[in-house]
Amino acid sequence: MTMISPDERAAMREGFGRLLAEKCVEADVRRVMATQSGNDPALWTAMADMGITALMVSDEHGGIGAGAVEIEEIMEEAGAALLAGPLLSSAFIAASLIGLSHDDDAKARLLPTIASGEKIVTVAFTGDSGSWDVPGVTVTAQLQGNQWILNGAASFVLSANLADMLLVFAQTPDGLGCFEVDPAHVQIEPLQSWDPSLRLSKIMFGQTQAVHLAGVNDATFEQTLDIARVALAGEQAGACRRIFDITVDYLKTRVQFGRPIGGFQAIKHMAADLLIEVESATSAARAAARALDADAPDKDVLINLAAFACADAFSQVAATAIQMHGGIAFTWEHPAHLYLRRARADAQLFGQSDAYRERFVAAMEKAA
Amino acid sequence: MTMISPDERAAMREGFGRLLAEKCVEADVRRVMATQSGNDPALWTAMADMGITALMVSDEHGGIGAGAVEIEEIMEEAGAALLAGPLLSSAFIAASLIGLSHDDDAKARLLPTIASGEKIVTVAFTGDSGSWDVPGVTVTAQLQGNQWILNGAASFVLSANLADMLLVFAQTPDGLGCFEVDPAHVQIEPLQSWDPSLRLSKIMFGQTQAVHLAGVNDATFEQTLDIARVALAGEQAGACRRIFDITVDYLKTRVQFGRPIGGFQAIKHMAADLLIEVESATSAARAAARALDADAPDKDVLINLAAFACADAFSQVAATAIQMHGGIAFTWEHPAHLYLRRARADAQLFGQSDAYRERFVAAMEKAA
Amino acid sequence: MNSDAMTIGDEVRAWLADHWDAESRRAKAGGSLAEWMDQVMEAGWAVPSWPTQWWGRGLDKKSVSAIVNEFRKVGAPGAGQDRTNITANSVMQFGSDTLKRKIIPEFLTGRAHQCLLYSEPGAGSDLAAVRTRADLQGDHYVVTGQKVWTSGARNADYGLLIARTDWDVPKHEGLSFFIIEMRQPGIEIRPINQITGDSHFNEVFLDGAIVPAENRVGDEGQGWKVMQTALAVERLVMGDGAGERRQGSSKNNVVSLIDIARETGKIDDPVARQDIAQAMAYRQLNALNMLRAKQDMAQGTASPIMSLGKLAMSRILHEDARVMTRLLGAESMLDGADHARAADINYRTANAYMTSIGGGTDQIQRNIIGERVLGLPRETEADRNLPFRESRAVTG
Amino acid sequence: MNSDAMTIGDEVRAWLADHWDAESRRAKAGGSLAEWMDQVMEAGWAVPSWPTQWWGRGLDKKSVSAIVNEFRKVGAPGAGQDRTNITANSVMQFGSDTLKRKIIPEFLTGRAHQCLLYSEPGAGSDLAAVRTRADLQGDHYVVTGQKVWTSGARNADYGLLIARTDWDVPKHEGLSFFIIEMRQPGIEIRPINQITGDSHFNEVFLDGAIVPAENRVGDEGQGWKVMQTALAVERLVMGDGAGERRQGSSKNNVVSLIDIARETGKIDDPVARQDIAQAMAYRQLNALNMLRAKQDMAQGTASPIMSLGKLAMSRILHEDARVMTRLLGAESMLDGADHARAADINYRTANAYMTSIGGGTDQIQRNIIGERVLGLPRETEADRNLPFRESRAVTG
Repeated sequence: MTMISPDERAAMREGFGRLLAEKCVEADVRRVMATQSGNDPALWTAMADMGITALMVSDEHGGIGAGAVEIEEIMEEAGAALLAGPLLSSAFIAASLIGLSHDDDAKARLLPTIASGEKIVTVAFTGDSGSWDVPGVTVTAQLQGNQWILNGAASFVLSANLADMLLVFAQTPDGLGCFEVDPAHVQIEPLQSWDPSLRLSKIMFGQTQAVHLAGVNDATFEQTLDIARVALAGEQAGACRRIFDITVDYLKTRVQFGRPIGGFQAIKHMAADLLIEVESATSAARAAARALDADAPDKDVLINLAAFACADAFSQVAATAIQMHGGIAFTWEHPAHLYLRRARADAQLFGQSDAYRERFVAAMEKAA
Repeated sequence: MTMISPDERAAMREGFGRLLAEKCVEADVRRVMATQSGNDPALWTAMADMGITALMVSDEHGGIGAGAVEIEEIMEEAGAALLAGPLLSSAFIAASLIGLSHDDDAKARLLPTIASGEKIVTVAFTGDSGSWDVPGVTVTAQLQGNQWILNGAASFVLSANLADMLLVFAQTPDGLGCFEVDPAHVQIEPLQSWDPSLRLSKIMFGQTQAVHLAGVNDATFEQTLDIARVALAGEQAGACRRIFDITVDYLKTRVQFGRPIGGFQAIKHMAADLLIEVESATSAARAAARALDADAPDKDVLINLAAFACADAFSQVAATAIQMHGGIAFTWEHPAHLYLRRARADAQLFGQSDAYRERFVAAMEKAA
Repeated sequence: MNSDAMTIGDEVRAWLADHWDAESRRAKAGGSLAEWMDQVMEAGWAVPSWPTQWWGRGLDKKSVSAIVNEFRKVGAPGAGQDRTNITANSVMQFGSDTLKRKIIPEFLTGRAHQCLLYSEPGAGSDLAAVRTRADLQGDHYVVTGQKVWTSGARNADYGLLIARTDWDVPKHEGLSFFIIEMRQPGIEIRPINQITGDSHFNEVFLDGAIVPAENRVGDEGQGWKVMQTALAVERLVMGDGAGERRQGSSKNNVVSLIDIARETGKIDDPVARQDIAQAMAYRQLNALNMLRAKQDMAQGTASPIMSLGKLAMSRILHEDARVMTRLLGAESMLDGADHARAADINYRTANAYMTSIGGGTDQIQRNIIGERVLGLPRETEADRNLPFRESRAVTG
Repeated sequence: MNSDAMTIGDEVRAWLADHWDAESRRAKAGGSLAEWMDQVMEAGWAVPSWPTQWWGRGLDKKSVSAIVNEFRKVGAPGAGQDRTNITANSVMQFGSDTLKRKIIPEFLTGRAHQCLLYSEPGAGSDLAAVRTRADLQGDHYVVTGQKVWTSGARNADYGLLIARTDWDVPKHEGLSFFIIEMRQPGIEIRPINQITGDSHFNEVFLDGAIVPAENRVGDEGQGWKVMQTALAVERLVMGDGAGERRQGSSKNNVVSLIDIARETGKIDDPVARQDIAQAMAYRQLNALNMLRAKQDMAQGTASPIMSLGKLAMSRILHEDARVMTRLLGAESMLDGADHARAADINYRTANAYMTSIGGGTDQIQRNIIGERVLGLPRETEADRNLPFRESRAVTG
């Protein structure tokens, strides 16, 4: 899939990192999270200009045709900066889903505008259970004459508030299918999120007209989620490393009892243990991305491993970072809690650690 | 049940502690664990003279008529000293089982000799699964004419090598029952144990003649095990505290980098965390004993809590003690590994922590 | 129970029968809570172990327990503050007679509210590094500096203040302890925005604030010792579940994990049940420890177990929040009034740091346990013996 | 791969084709392993990065990788010892020319075996506190003291010895490093009984043992630096799963938790599966970390990740043993040949301490990571600058 050389990849990542270092510093994150949209249009445009939004679109549809390896690395940078907005949901997940479909018409209509950043598309995967598996899909689709009609509800939908088009998984008489729905035709209820940089919605369907996206089934559902999981693992690995670095810097400068607190053995040992988590998260996310791109035999093992290892690492590092900072990180003005909030949201999106551990063992059993 | 005042209890405990401090020091433990019997006859006699073996026998049968509170405290001392031998299996468990039965003849025959330490009786609870629950009993009993006949096998039987009489739980046509078996009539296979102070056996029955112990059923099985669990919790709490104290003493005297290693924060913090485990184990074991004696409504909650909390505390403290000692505790001559061996055995006897946690939640559910 | 305690039990029961209506839980004489407290204080029940000339009765610990017990039975407040009232105890132990007469009745009757002016931006775990200065000018001190993590500052009449009166001695030796009036021009209070969304705490800016010399508690240079005594009382109170009551939330803090598991349909999930068991065990084991500590103390034995409570509570609160999050699953991403269960759990997640950081971090607490309970060697402190003026807290 | 490396790859392939039979995995010339190693050394493959006058070819790292790779492909031993042979490297870096000529060929050809005489009863984590003395008398040193945790002592021709040559300077400055002949009257070896039941390690008593002055590696007082260089190589090797190979057990050390769960009927227990997942994850994550570290190093970037390996391996081994015990249940109480599965797991339980204590405890390893990788301030060392004679290691 990948036509991008390691040097090009490194250059793109570096450029993206520079952009975020300019336009997505902590003050920007706080500014954007206070807006209703939860997105920074200027930054979005700059990202589109840089080709970031085009990564997961094939070149025949105006994109770059990159793979999981590239978006994982981009998401490491995004996570480090706590980037908000529809990069993951539209440019990476929705683009992947459309790419995986067999719907040439939808590809031609939607992919170029996703790649250019002009249009935002998002995917509704799960219902109120938030279980991100096939039984968790509670929207139903029925063909009435020539018209597909949706009923039920989808929840925990990312960036639906910004979407020009919704892609909705639904139970059809023949198994899972996916449908294009115009956001104007449904009721979108914003869900207040503990992570203020996140925009989640619940979407209610009532005899809603929808267009079938051809060639999407249960397998596509899992394939799309696998891409989402690898991208999210990248975000977790990157965010985990950044809050760790922030913490280590603080340990070198905060003086108590006549010396920097990083000199105290208890703190030093906590930091050493966290470094294992940080490095493991990075290794796991990247290995999963490589396995996904290569369709490797141990793909399921590595994706599920990354899913819980990165979620747990980010949660642990963000939580411990607050403890290591002490009182200052108990204030709203300090960034540590923003990482904790992101960590707790990311630990739920697309699945939970216990379930991933179960899937990991099942994948290992198959291999054994 | 208890006719013993707190002052008498304290005096008995103190006397027992003094005896062990004289006759059950580390050299004695090592000497006894190297013998085939795994018991110190002189110490056994001294314990009997002191009335320790008579604690769980009622006064009408020549005993003291104490309760769980007393034996829990005695077991704290026994655990601290790593006492080997049949105190738990014969004087506490077998005596309790006979006391719980409705078999006046067996009581009159067996209890006085158990109380005096003259005879050793042990109980066979479980089969090869080591699950210490009713389905885990794999010995079967059938009445042939007037004679009960046992078949099958029991395993993980304590001190069977020393027993004058075996009490064997078996599946009868009418549910669980218990039977007296003469050890001379069965095949007793010693099981080598990782804890060299422990004597475990597997017992094979083949058309073995047995005498029915009247008035024992499923409920008695659980009641007897509850006493065993509380006694074991006491052993764990006491042993856990002793190896912790040994470790803290070492931390004060072992000098590295120009100061006692207990001054290093990482070590100091490990010790502080372990102290919580040590104190919790003591509190849990004693609370379970009080609840058992009082037949309190939260008895099941507290016995199961003590069972896993004490097992986990002892395992964790013994394991960490080796790490905190460093190389010296990697030698056979250092006592730390003897505590680890006891901890790992105790964590299996009468049930495992995961199962106890499950039972604890079930008991809390009933209460809630 | 000895016969003395029996006698005092009888006496307090009789007194309560005369003065307190257990039915309506009010004073028979009517009036405000403070007026009831006046009666309690005058009768000597407020601080029974104190000398008779100082509102007390010179009684022993067992008698105090008996008194507290009788008050508790009938739901009457105010007895046994010699165990719990931090300010009154500090002043009683270290203050001048003038200060005692002026301050203690206000606090024993609950008429005065206090706040703690201890921590500073540069003095958190290292409390002795405070740089707020108190300079003696005639019969009063002039105080300048910044304090943080002060709860109840807006509502407080007095602040318990630790400030530096001597910069040329090692840091612990140059501190003095004061009771300063909060309502004065030199004091400005700014709320701190917490990660919980609350603002229970404040920054307090002191700029030429005045405190009379007679409001100094203990001698100049004795401030560290006075504060330590006050903190020890506070930490003892925190382990016993009080850490939760202090959180300033009106929510009922002991929520059953079993109820949450039932509501979220996870009650039969064996993996969740193991998590629930462990979290509930932490809580129960701490309760059993505290119970044992109280029994020890009732027998007159000082209990080292009490000092474990705050650290144990920290683990309990973090673990509860973790298990609750796990039970809630995706719902835990949500917040706000529409998602009350999630909002509660998110609040707990953030608020658990109040116990693991506030009032001495878990790390400081482990030092204290290691050194004071287990007798392990003290942490080496680089600046312990330096004149404060030359320490890194000042030189940076 | 650059063209240099290509060339060297071709050359080594050709050389191997001439000298090594890949089928039978033997030298074409026949003879002993040591005789094969002679050929490898003479051809310059043993230590390709060393100068040509010292058995090398003066090549860069990438070329060494290429050479090692070709040897590995055909299963030939002996190449690339400039990365792995601790003794040869130490002597090469710090030894006199005389010593190099005398010692290095013996080690590169595997003719000589070594043991490490570092730790002492009073110098474990604090290795610099060694009290074994080496006193210069004419052209040799006389060595007296006690070493512990020496593996392979009985089989060793030489010992790598750290001993004190100056007692009047701080502890790190008075040490010297020697290569001492083990087979001499002044050396007595006693096996240590380990908690595993094994005796891989020994105590070594030196009582007037002799070592020629020319066997000193580095100058007097440079011993600490020489030993650190040797230890760094050793720790790097340990993280990469080598910690297990070092355990001296012939058992296959990577046992599938899934297989054990199947055998014990726990494979469908959801709680056990969570435990299995976490233990397997620790192992896989460490493997992925080591893979990434090697990729970094292949690109010439020094990788801080390598230093995590030993600590991670400690967690893996303890967690494996814990989960295996849990899967085995009551059977884990048993031991001996009749209960091989239990015996294996019990052995692992005890032997895991070899990694968490041996070669630097987990605590020392965390110090190293905190200080050298993360750049946190060093531990304050009470006796670092004291003359050793006055330190607590001597005064007690």
